Amino acid sequence: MTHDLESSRRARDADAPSSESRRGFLKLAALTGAMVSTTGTRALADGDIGFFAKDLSDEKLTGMYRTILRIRWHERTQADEMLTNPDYRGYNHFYAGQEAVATGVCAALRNGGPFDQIDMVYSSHRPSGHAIAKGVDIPKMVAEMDFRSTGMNGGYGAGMHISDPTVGFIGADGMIGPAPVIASGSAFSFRARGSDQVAVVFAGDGNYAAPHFHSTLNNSKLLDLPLIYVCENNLYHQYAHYSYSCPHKDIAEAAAAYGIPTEIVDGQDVVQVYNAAKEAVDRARAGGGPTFIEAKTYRDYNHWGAPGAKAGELGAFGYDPLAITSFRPEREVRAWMQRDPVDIARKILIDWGVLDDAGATTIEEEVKAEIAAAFEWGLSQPLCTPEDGLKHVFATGTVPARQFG
Amino acid sequence: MTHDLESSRRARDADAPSSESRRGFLKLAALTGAMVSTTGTRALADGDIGFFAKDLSDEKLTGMYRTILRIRWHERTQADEMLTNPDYRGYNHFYAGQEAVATGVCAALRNGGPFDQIDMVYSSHRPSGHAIAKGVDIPKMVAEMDFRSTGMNGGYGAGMHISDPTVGFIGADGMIGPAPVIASGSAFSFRARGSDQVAVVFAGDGNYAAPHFHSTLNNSKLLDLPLIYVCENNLYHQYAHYSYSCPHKDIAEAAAAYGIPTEIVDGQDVVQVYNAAKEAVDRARAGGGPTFIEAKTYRDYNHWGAPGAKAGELGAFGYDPLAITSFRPEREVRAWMQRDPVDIARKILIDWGVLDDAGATTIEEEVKAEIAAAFEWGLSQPLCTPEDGLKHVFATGTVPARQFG
Amino acid sequence: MTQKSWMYSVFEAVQYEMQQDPAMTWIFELTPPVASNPGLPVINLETEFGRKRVVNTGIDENWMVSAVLGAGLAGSKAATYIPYQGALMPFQVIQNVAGKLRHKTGGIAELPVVWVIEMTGQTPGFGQQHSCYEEDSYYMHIPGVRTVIPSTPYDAKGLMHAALRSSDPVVYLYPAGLRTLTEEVPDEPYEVPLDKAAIRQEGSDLTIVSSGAGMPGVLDAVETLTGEGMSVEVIDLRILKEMDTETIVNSVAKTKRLLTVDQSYYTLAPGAEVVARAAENVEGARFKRVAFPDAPPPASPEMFTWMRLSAEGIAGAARDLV
Amino acid sequence: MTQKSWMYSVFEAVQYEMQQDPAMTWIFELTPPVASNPGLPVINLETEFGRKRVVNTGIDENWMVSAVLGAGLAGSKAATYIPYQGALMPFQVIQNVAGKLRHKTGGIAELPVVWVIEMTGQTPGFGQQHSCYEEDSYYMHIPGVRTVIPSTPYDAKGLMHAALRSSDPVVYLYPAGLRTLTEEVPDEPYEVPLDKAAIRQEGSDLTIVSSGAGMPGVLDAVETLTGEGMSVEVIDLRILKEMDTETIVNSVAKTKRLLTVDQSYYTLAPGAEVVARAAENVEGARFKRVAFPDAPPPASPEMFTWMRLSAEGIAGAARDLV
Ligand SMILES: Cc1ncc(C[n+]2csc(CCOP(=O)(O)OP(=O)(O)O)c2C)c(N)n1
Ligand SMILES: Cc1ncc(C[n+]2csc(CCOP(=O)(O)OP(=O)(O)O)c2C)c(N)n1
Ligand SMILES: [Mg+2]
Ligand SMILES: [Mg+2]
Repeated sequence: MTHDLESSRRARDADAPSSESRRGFLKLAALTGAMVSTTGTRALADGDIGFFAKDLSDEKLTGMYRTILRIRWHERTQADEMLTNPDYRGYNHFYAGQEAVATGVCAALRNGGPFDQIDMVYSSHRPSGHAIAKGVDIPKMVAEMDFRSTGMNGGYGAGMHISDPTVGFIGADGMIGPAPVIASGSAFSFRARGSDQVAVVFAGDGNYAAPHFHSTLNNSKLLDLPLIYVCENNLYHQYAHYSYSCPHKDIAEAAAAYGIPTEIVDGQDVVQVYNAAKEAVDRARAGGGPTFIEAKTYRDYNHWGAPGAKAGELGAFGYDPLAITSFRPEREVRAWMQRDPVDIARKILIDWGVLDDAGATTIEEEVKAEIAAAFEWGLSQPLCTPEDGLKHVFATGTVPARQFG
Repeated sequence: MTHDLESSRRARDADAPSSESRRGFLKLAALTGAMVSTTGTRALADGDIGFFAKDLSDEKLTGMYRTILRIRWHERTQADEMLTNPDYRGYNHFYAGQEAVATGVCAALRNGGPFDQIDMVYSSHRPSGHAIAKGVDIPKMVAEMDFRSTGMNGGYGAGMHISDPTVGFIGADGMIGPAPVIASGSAFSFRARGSDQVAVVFAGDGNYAAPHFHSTLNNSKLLDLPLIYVCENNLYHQYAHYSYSCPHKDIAEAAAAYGIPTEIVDGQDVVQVYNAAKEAVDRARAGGGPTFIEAKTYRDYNHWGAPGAKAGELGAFGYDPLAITSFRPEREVRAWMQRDPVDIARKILIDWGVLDDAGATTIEEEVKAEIAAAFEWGLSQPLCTPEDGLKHVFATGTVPARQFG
Repeated sequence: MTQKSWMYSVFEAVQYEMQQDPAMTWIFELTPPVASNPGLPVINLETEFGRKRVVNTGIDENWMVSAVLGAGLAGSKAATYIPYQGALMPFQVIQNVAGKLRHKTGGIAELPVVWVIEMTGQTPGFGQQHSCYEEDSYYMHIPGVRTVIPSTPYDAKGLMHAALRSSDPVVYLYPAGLRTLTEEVPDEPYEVPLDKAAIRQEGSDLTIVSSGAGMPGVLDAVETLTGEGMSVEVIDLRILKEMDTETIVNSVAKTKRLLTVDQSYYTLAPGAEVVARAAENVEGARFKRVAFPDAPPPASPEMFTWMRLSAEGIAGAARDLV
Repeated sequence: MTQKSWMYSVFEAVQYEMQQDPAMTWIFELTPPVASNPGLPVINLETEFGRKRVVNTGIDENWMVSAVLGAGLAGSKAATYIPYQGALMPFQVIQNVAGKLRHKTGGIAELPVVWVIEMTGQTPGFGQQHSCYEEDSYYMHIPGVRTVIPSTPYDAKGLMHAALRSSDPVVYLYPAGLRTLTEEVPDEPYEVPLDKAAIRQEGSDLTIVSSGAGMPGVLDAVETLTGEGMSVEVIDLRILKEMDTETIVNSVAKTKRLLTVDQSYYTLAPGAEVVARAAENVEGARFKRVAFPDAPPPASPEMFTWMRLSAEGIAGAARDLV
């Protein structure tokens, strides 16, 4: 098993010293600035993409690129398993296309150290990108997703329930609604115990319509909670465009109404995402309360699994057969895929002189090998023992079997 | 039993012809305009209180005054019963102080006719004002509130559950949260069946924090539902000021964020309330969707029942013993009671020449007599039959007794 | 009569009632109101009745259920389809508002509403949160709401007609695992009564009581047991509220042996009520329950398939009892 | 030892645990975290621990319960007091998130949280919606959550300590009708175990099983029955999940007569489970259940007092059975 999370964890540590000189920002802005806008109080000059990322170390920036690649190749490999390996039983709600969001946000967080100092991430039904960005052990996640007993969660939870609190990844949640409210509770406890930790929740555009949305924002604002709500607006909930459930063009408008600072960022650009997250984290740690970040993004695959996808190719095409009211047009998919977060990150790093083309390719090859090894290890792990299903209902003991009378 | 609902129902009928000439509005504005403001798109000239009420018939205006008095004297009589009659078992969450809100809104509604043309009102735990304004039979309501078998709901529901769909009073609801969402469902059905009916929900400032608030406004806006949300902001929920649960000064701001037209009105002034409601009703009937009206108001009694009140006197004073975080200062109560909706309505009508002082006093005496008779009738009605509790669980049949084994 | 799937049978009933009543509405979220069946026209409520009556909404099951309730109170027949993920989101409004409405108004409130609430198919791998087989118990405890749980396409259609014509609110539990089950189903509308259990097979040695997606496993087990010479009476509850006590008690009085079979968690599964009613009314009988353990359903297929109901588990319990 | 009210005993435990653990939080809505008792200092959590740890919130019980869950997941002990009006508002998050969390994470998630959830006192006049005596069944069906229901001040304090020290989530049902019940309660902290029923009286003719606010009526009835020469064994369930089967089965094996008494609706009240477990394990016993009918509680005191539990109703059922 070859995977080296240590270096990337260090790179992702937001508290690492940052001594690098500023870099050529305006140039970058021309590349990526198209979708930038904010509803917050801080107005950006036209073409300016913010400033925090300029001060990051090369190691940290490279780490972000590596993270994006890890998420991407984990997914492509898993999709290929689903499409070609009849013995593979795992599944996922794929995150490909959205990698820059998880990566940029988690790069601004504290992802290691004692549990009472680490920042906490709440994820959704689409968790593998968030999990990797937060630093979970990929081979163990691969094993978990294929229901192996040595998986991250012993094979109990799999795709929609992965969790690793040791890196602050509180975990996936298969339900739409509850996670943001629960995340606000973690933020509540940080404030009550005087900790400078922050809680982050990743939630889709679909979550806007859930009644919990109001509870989360209202209480976070009222109590000034250190909560960062990252709304990944990929335009669709399961089978309908978000305009079927939201009257706002920018969901951030809804948050701004509570008096919460908001940022709308290009979710395909990891640097923009990082900048917004860094500002939010700084504010939250300083007792300034919540921030709402809306990342405009898109998923390359359909809602669930790999229908419409081909092995060895990125993305899924063709209308989702269940989407009757509102389709996801193939042209829309192809247009968004032009703005690939991997490509954008790579271009930025090369443009900034952090990497050259060969260096970027080397990293990509390393990541591919790492992921291949993760699958090799994960899929060779032992299956679960049936009787163990009766464990872990409570902290101690086993519940009785009842299925045989 | 002497009570004459017919004339007042006719007077309250918003579709009755209105041929009267305009009246001296600017004069009135000086009396009542202090708290006027709007967040809607229609800006009012300074000192202008709107225009619809000017065209109402004398009969209709007098009817509104009569309604306010009915609500007031029903409550004062009931409070006195609670304070002095040990055999009286009824209770209420008193509405005194807020009468102009229910009266002004319901005066703009269709309160009679076939069930599929009538406008529908959803009320709260504080329902008797809404019920009277919508036109329920007061003696039957009095009987219901004292658990009599000939009460409006056979003694099954009493204070927090009164209902009379024949006048479109769908009814009280003791829970905070559900009523607005359910009301939006009635509005949904009106639109689906092409009816021009409107649904109205009365909800307190406390309801803002309930997650249902978001669902109601979001879906009403998305589907353009003919729903009028009347937020009676009496500054407190059970034992806390609304600032403990709401970050907005005006709750209407929250509604405006959805793109819903809002009006903030002086809830002590029935004419202002009527004007706002009339505009909202016209818009809803014409397919223009929802409106949110925030009425700034205050309750003269404490949250529940008559603690702190004296028989024969209006209002309850002294701190509520259970309100630990946030008090309702006695000075605040006394200040608000200076702006009594009965007095304001009376002054307006006299100022407009609709009534003279003697006429106003006559109406007051008539109403007192009517309410006294309602209590006499109501409290002499038969008690319920124990076994009947097993009825009305379903449309037909009786459920078995289980309490004896 | 044509072979029809469960899903098609249900939508055939809904389509008919919507054609009869132009006020009737249908609210959905992610389950399109579309069904097809070999040899029959595709049913698509959205295109047939338009988007004013058939609405695709956001992820807010509490709104869906509440909106249907409000439509019913306003005099419109109304229904919604709640996917299993949201099965308990609208619980409070059904429990504390809808179920109490007729009673609290002294019989006045009419509620011609149906909430179709899915129960997950027992798909291995879904895991804890996407596994609402347990909701039958929660909804069954509520007074004032008729809770039904069909197990065949025939009953699914007939109960849907009956539910939509009833002025009582109905929780119509939809076991997603049965969606593609097929049988002969009449083309014309008909009602299956909202208060009768079905005796699927008569017998004298043992009574087995189950419901919904528990039934196929029971029928498989009974085939084996019958082959072994056991005479089993099989009762499909069909209606959880008001439960048909008479059919159960009469059967157990005859067989003196009762086995209940539930997909729901053991503690307070519907079988607890079945056993308790029989035990109160029949002396000297013997009782056993098969159910999901009091544990969330694990994702691992190995754990899960061992824990869920199986024909062998049911047959084994039956043999123990007789 | 001092005579203490139920309410005071509960807050004494909470106060102690908050003093021990500076991270512990308390969220409330309309029930002030204040208790007084003759001869003892007033407890006021809000003034003692400040408004960062003790928060008065808006009317959003789902947020309250979810926030406490999130605090627990972040490593802080946390509790909230949900008034009976909101008793089922947070149902889904307890049922489909909290109860499944430890299991779905393979044992990793720690949830040191307590949700105090009120059940109404059976006050005549309150009527249907303000009458959540029924929630015991809903919460009892959920795996992964320890649901307790004390019936005495002593147990109320000891179970609160145990609940707050447990790393399992606990639904602590608080029968509001018992708030002012008084008995001798130790001043120092102690635990009542989260898995044991209490035998309140031993006897040989009949076992009566009840819980929470059902207990006072049972004890009254038993006094009468004892006076009449009947030997009654009285079991107070105390814990609904995991229910103490052994104590019940041993008792019924001895008495061969079981009467269950519930304030909850008959169908699937906790008594259904008690009868079913006994019936599965004891042959030749007789069973009866007393419960609230399957109807919402009417407001009319005449109807309501006839329908709710009474000592006479319980005693009558006991006589019928023996
Ligand atoms: C309460 C609830 N209702 C329905 C679902 C089914 N569901 C799962 S994901 C999803 C769509 C979520 O959309 P969005 O929040 O935009 O996230 P995305 O899938 O686009 O990442 C739905 C409806 C659910 N999981 N929970
Ligand atoms: C779900 C729920 N939680 C709590 C309560 C208890 N309760 C009844 S009225 C009330 C306060 C309501 O305040 P507001 O909406 O401002 O109305 P007001 O009483 O001021 O008219 C509360 C908390 C309830 N009825 N329902
Ligand atoms: Mg989305
Ligand atoms: Mg208020």
